[in-house]
Amino acid sequence: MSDHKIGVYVCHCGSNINGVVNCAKVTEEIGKLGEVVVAKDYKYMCSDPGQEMIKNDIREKGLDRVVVAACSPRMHEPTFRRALEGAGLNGYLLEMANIREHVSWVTKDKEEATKKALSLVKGAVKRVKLHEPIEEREVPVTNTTLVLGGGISGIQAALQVAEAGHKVYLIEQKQYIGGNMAKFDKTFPTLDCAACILTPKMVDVGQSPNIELYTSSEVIKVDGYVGNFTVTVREKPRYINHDKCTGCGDCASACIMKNRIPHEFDEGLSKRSAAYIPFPQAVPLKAVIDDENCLLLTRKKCTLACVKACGAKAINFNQHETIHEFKVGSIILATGFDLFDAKRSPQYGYGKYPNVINGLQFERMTNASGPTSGHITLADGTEPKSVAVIHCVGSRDENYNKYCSRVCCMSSVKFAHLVKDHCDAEVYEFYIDMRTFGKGYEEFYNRVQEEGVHFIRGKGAEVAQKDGRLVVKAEDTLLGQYREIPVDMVILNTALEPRVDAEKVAQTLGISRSGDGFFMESHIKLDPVTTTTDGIYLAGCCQSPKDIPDSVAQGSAAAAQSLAIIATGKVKISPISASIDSEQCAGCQICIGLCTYRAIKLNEETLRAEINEAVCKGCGTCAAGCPSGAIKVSHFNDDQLLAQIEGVLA
Amino acid sequence: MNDKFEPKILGILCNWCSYAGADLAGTSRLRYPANIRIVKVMCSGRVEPTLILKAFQEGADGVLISGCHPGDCHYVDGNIKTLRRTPLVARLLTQIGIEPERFKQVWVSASEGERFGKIVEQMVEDIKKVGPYQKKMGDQLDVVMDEVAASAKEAAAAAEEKGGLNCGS
Amino acid sequence: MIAYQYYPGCSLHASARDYDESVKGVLGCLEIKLEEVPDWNCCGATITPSLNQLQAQILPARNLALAAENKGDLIVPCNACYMSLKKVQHNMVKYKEIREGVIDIFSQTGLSLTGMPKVRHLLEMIMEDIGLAKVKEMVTKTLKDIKIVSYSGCQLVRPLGFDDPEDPQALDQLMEALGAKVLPFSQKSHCCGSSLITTQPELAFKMVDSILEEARKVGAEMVVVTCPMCQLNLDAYQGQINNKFNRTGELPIIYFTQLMGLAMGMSKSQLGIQRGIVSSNKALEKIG
Amino acid sequence: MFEDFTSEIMSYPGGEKITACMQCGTCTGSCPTSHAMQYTPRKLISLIRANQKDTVLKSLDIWKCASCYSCTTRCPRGIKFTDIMYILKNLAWKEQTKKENKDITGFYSAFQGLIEKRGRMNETELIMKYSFQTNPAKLLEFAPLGMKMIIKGRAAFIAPKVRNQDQLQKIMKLAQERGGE
Repeated sequence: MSDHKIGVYVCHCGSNINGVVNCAKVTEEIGKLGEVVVAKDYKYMCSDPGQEMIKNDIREKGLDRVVVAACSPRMHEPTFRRALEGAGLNGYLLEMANIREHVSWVTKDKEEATKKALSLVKGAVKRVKLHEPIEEREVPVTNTTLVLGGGISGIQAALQVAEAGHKVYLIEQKQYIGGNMAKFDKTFPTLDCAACILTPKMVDVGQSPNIELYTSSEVIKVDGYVGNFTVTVREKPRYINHDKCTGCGDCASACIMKNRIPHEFDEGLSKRSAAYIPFPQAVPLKAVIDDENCLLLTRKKCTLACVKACGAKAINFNQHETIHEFKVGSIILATGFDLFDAKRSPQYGYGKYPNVINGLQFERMTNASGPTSGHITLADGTEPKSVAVIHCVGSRDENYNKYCSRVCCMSSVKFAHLVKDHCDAEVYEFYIDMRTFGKGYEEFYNRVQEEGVHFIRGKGAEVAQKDGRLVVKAEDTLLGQYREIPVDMVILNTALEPRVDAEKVAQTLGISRSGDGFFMESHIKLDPVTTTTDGIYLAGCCQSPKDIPDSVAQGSAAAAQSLAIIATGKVKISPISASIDSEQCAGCQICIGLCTYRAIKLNEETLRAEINEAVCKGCGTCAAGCPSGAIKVSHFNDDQLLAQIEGVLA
Repeated sequence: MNDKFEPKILGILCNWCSYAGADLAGTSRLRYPANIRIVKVMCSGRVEPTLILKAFQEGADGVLISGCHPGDCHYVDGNIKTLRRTPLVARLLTQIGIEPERFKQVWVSASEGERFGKIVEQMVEDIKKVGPYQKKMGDQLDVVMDEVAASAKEAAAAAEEKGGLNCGS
Repeated sequence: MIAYQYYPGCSLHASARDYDESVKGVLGCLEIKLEEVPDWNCCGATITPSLNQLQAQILPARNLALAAENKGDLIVPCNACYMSLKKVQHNMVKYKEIREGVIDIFSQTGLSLTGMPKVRHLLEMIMEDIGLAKVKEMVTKTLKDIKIVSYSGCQLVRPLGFDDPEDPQALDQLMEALGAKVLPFSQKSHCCGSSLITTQPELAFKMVDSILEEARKVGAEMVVVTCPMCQLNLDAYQGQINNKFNRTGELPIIYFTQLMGLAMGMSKSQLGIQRGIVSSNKALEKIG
Repeated sequence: MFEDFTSEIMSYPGGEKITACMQCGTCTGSCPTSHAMQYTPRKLISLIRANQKDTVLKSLDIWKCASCYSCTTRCPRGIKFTDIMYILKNLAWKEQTKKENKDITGFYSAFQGLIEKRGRMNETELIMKYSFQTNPAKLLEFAPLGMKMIIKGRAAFIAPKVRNQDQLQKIMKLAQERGGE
């Protein structure tokens, strides 16, 4: 075996590594190993001078293998691969030892950390000797994008990709787009009417020649990889012929179930028919028949008043669900949030006392096109004389969600303003901390304070009913006293939670979720838009609770990612794949059963298994199961792993 | 047991969930014992008995295998194949005299940095109780290793087969 | 015949004798055998934990040690005893120093904590093991919509209880199964004041009053309880409390087992119903 | 790192999470007796963290806890405040600051005395003992109720006790010696 020329580079990462690991000592020890011709430590290996140092050594000293001991390869492996390639060496002749995330940041004892770092580097040196050059595969990109979720983030992303001239498939689970924002009345801090700023965007989506909109639809399967996804979508029947429906609403007025079904769009504050138009500004402005309540669809018995009323003859009870398949280059996830169900905290009386409502119900109530035509009213139809707003219901609470939902302080302040504006009742805000961090937010808080709202620093602990009125029990912590404040209406400002089907969606798309249940980004600070799966991006509240400005910004950012892929026209995909040595293969076919991607087939002539490398994803499960050791996984073959194990345990 | 004994543990972690989980423990600056040495594979399904036996042969006192939670596997169900293989490997290790404390197979997601640290901590504690792994079979282990690995693979393959294809008989 | 071990607690041998009578009567009807833990001692209630944490573990733990390993779950009718016993088990698992402390002290007197039985409240056992279907089957004399509020109290549901700590459901469901009309009641798991009734009556009286006052307001004819301490505070002190707050209307405070017994056809005297300080006679007229 | 008293509380089972308090007042708002407290539960946590041990242990407020666990159940930061109240009472007992609130703590002495002696509680005897120890006039207050209980057959006159008193007394004594470390 010919001798290699290995260069080992130990990064201090400022004091991040060097503060715990004795980098100089690691370098010195490693330098003593055979075949290591250069061993250097440096303050920031990922900096330009750091990379230049590696490149120069490759050129001048003829290095043929490189080990970088630094941060996680998930962070800078591509950086150093590029450095190697810049000096004419194949990028896969690099091995990284993770001495930051796996050593210096998790170990207190300096000596132990140095020892551990040294063994990881030894493992890398042993492994890198057996590395082989691999060519990365480049594949062309499909220049279409799929956006999943039609709330404000999804709309923003879809419009931006479409405006750049590329095709977008916008998939929405509900019968209309607009998401939660469509239900809002005013938006903080400027008090723009939500519909006034959202409706034009919704109309643009409906009219854009580049956007194909699928409502009542969900993604059921995703195949492929960045640049070349195949997405399967199921579209539920609306029982309405879209081409014929004029959105006149005659079917809704005729329906026998009229005013009998709680209307989701009004958060249950109004009643609708089984055939209905979701709301007056809905896009698409088409009727829908709700198959859970339609008498014909549930009991097969109805006078079919809707069919008779429909002048356009648009109703079609023979519709079935449709399966669509789309080829797309990237996927933008913008599935939004669910509101915390306040019934999970029975102490607040939600669902028990009719005048205890949640924030979204209040939004509908104040909305001019809402169930009360914009009047704030109690269950008996009168105006409240005093209203309490309780912050942090289901947020910042170990019993439910540990995180801060971020938007509730501001929306609570907005609620207070709207109450003052609509009916001049007394308003009591029960808060733990006021978090008004955005542009113009503190100023808005200040303005509402001046409107005479009572801010009580103390979390509302309980809502009781006493002598026909509601009573909020809390400690006024600035006063240091227990207080019971009687009010007529209580608004519970509930947490923003991951959507109920977030787990399923994550599994379908093969992405991760963070501990709080929201979809996980690649890097919380520097890469908040991409997921760990290339070509799948995040926008809006599906990543974490956000206000409208942030949701819009992230929607644009995700669109930019999609457009970047389209602009380059091709993507590099992982070259890691398995191959079979037909000499050693016994034809037992065990590997065939192990491969989820059906990449392995039996060659009927030779009776040996063969792997289709284009389909293979490189997981290596087949190699682990092959009894004759005939399968080799590039970059993760037995020899390489065994050498690394030997090294790290030495 | 011996207070000074610091077990050496090899961790074989899948790239997508567990390695990222171990990274998260780092970025969150959580402290856990330095006894573990991590080797990355793309999927926990890649881990074959040879790698585990090699670790014991090279003086490891314990081996930890970690993949994505069932249902969350980046490769759909590679971890399910790991799960099917684990009892066999565990039995094999017991047969050659390696205590059950020394081999652990767990699931750690990319968001479970804290859990990863706790698992390592617990494993170190458990192994400290059983003491250092002396090559009980002495050099014999080295000799039989290849043989054992081959038979383990066969046994594992036989198990896969139950759910998979027939040998073509 | 299913067998359980039984820890009555001190009250059931004195101020809550009626509870004990009704428990035994009802379980007898249901063909359930109770075997009293031999030589049991007081659980320490909320008093011992206030004075000495280790003693607070020792008292319940001795009962667990005396209970047999394999004679069935340990059934406790009193909320406070239930919580004390359950909490010590919880602590023994969670805190090494407590576990070792108790084991060490016990080893000096020949006590051992090998097989600790599962601690369950009587209501929990009836709901889970017997079930509402069986209860309904046993009803021979329905409660005919007698209006009640169910009052679970604190320590049945908090902090280690088996039902929702804010809005418990079990007692409501059981009472409905007997044919009672269960009224909405927000004080279900509010506190009766427990021993504060002796040491700081001004505090406890207010607590009891707010429970009784809401019960009266919603139109209850009786308050159903699961705990001897709650019963004592709501029943025995009711006269004094009503005087103090100028309330009219007496509310009988009845154990859930007493109503079960009545519905199952047992007589009032068998169930100790005459022992209530506030008489139940009027409220029970409907069912004769 | 933390003030002495905070560290001391944290060292007892149930006191571990006291530093997580964000002073939201949910405990006070949920407490049925906080309306009568000078130092509400939230304030007690503040006082502990400000190392004001003497103020806390002498306070009558720690004896107002009814052990209803509402604060513990609702605390958004997982603080077991009922357990902390028990810890504070234990310390007050040990450090004799209980004397400040003799009228109340006398009940605890009486109860504990009976248990240590006989292993079981007798309410009649407890009330008598408490009254004699604190203020015999109390007996008059309890008398009418006592009579009713006797009539209804709800008072036990023969003091109940465990059979193996030696064992019980021994373990209680051992526990006290260690608990008082």
